[in-house]
Amino acid sequence: MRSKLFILLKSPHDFDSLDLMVSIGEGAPTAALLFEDAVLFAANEKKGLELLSVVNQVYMIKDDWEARGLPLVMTSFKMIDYPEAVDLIMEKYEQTITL
Amino acid sequence: MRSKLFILLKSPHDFDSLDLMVSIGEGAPTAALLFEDAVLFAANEKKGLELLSVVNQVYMIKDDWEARGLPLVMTSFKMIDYPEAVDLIMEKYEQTITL
Amino acid sequence: MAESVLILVKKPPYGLEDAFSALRAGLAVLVSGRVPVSNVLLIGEGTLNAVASQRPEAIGMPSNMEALHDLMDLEADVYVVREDLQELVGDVQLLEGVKVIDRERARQVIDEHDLVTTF
Amino acid sequence: MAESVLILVKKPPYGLEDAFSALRAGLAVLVSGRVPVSNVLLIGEGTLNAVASQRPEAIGMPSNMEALHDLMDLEADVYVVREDLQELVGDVQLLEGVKVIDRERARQVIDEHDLVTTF
Amino acid sequence: MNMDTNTAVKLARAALEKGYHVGIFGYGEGVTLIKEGQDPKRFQNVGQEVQDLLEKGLEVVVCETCSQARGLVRGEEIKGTQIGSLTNNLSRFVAKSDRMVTIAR
Amino acid sequence: MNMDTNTAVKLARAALEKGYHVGIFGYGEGVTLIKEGQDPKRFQNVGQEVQDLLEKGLEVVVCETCSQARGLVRGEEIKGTQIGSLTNNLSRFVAKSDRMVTIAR
Repeated sequence: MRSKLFILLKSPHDFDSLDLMVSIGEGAPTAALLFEDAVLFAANEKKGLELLSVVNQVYMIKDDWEARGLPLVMTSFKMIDYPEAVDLIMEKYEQTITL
Repeated sequence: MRSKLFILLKSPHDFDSLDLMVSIGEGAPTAALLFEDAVLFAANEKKGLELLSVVNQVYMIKDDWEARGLPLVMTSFKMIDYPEAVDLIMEKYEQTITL
Repeated sequence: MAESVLILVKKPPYGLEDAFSALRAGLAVLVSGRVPVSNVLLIGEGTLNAVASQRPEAIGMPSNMEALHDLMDLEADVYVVREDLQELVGDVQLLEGVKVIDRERARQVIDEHDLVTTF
Repeated sequence: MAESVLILVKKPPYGLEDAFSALRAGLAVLVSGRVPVSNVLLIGEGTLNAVASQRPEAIGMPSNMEALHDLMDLEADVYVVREDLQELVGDVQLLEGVKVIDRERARQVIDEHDLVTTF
Repeated sequence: MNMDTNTAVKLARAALEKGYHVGIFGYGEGVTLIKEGQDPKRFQNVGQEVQDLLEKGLEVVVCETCSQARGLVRGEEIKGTQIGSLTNNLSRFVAKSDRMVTIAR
Repeated sequence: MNMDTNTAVKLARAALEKGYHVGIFGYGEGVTLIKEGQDPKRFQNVGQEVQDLLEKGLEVVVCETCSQARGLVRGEEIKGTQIGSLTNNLSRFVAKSDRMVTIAR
């Protein structure tokens, strides 16, 4: 199985593909990379843990997170910048799937 | 309480305002008017009944429904055309709220 | 003829322009002097627009906080639904001047306005 | 260098142009002759694009059924996830030629393609 | 592009035919409604619809700030429609209206 | 307008600076990316960003059909960007790419 990086852009409230992520990711190394409104997963324990339970690692874009000014609940999410995001996409994972 | 007509455009899968509809509609005569992807509520018993349980009446635009070619499950939804939609908005209900 | 309009904001700040656009629309209606009352109700993820520590400069976006301040300067009411905010992010500091209300009061607020527009 | 692309369609037909756009993109890639394999996977509400009795002329929209037929004529595989369709609308007749698969097979289909793009 | 502009225009037509006064305010992506020369091929041509309805009394105004953000400038709009402002135009629509319908997701 | 074009352009910049070859294909609403004369006031000017990145080797092509649907025609695009087609341009990007990132909701 190819390793998979899931790209998320929607807020937890609008995100509807958790089931899909589980079934696609089964048996492969997986991570989620959060852009834009998807960083709100890091502010909500319930939603954040849900996400963390279906992928091996969660990354999020620092700028997008900081703009929203919220208390960080999911401290295990890894805060990254755009160059690091490029490394994840180009080097660390074999497939990139937007959900 | 003013009577309320809720306008829905999103598919049941994307629709996230059922709770809100309940709390806004409390104590008032209410209806939902389904346009575009919202007509998919009429094809799914679970989602359709959920919707019907929070408003007094559900209307949907006939053209939008027919385009999708699905078996009609929610036979109590009232199929209407655009002129009838205008009557609902202008005459039958006092407030129009898109959710 | 409408005497009052309520701007209902469901969208969170910054990922979409919707919330910012909503607040500018409310402000413009007030500034015009044509409609006496133009208030804002923040619900669901829309409540996050009232968080005090936003830093929109991190992503080069205009500030939704300023937009809310402008509205309140012109005596618009800005309502935030407590339960929604609590459920999303727990306790956070909000902009000074916003009115934190419960869902029951939110229902009344909606009923009090002639027109309601949603973002 | 990619030898195959999978067009993953989550959006239902007609309310948004996304599903139609997705299918046209898949077709164009095939027609170009530059990429040997360009297949389509319909999941969630995207499965409704394969329903046989659509009547897009009711709202003046181009037909997603035709777009699927064009793809299959060029030997693209069009997969539909059975469980998703069943959950949404129960038993309905689908376009001839589409491959109805389960979620486990959908997972393999995704894994088999070099690139995946989502609509 | 979602079908919201199509829906808005169909609803406007029905209301006009019943004798109501109807205004459409295009906000955000909705400003594309008035761009002249729309050619959506097999999709419905909303611009054409708008043109027809102008003769029946439809008023169409779009937000100038949103238009500028998208590079749409005065002179590119369908004749009879207007690139206007929230303060002048939206407020006038709001003040004059008995009902306001938001067609957006 | 959502912030997807901003995100796409920031990601493209980072990839270019790491020496990757990067192409952006603007599809659907994404075609607004290349409209000349974008003036989004307090929002980030994506058009300006695109212009900078063209010098660093970014290729930007948008779908002609989608552009026509929105009344955006050849000559209105930022110099160095291209109004092209799915068949000629998207297919070339797909064939040449090791990774494809969809930035859309």
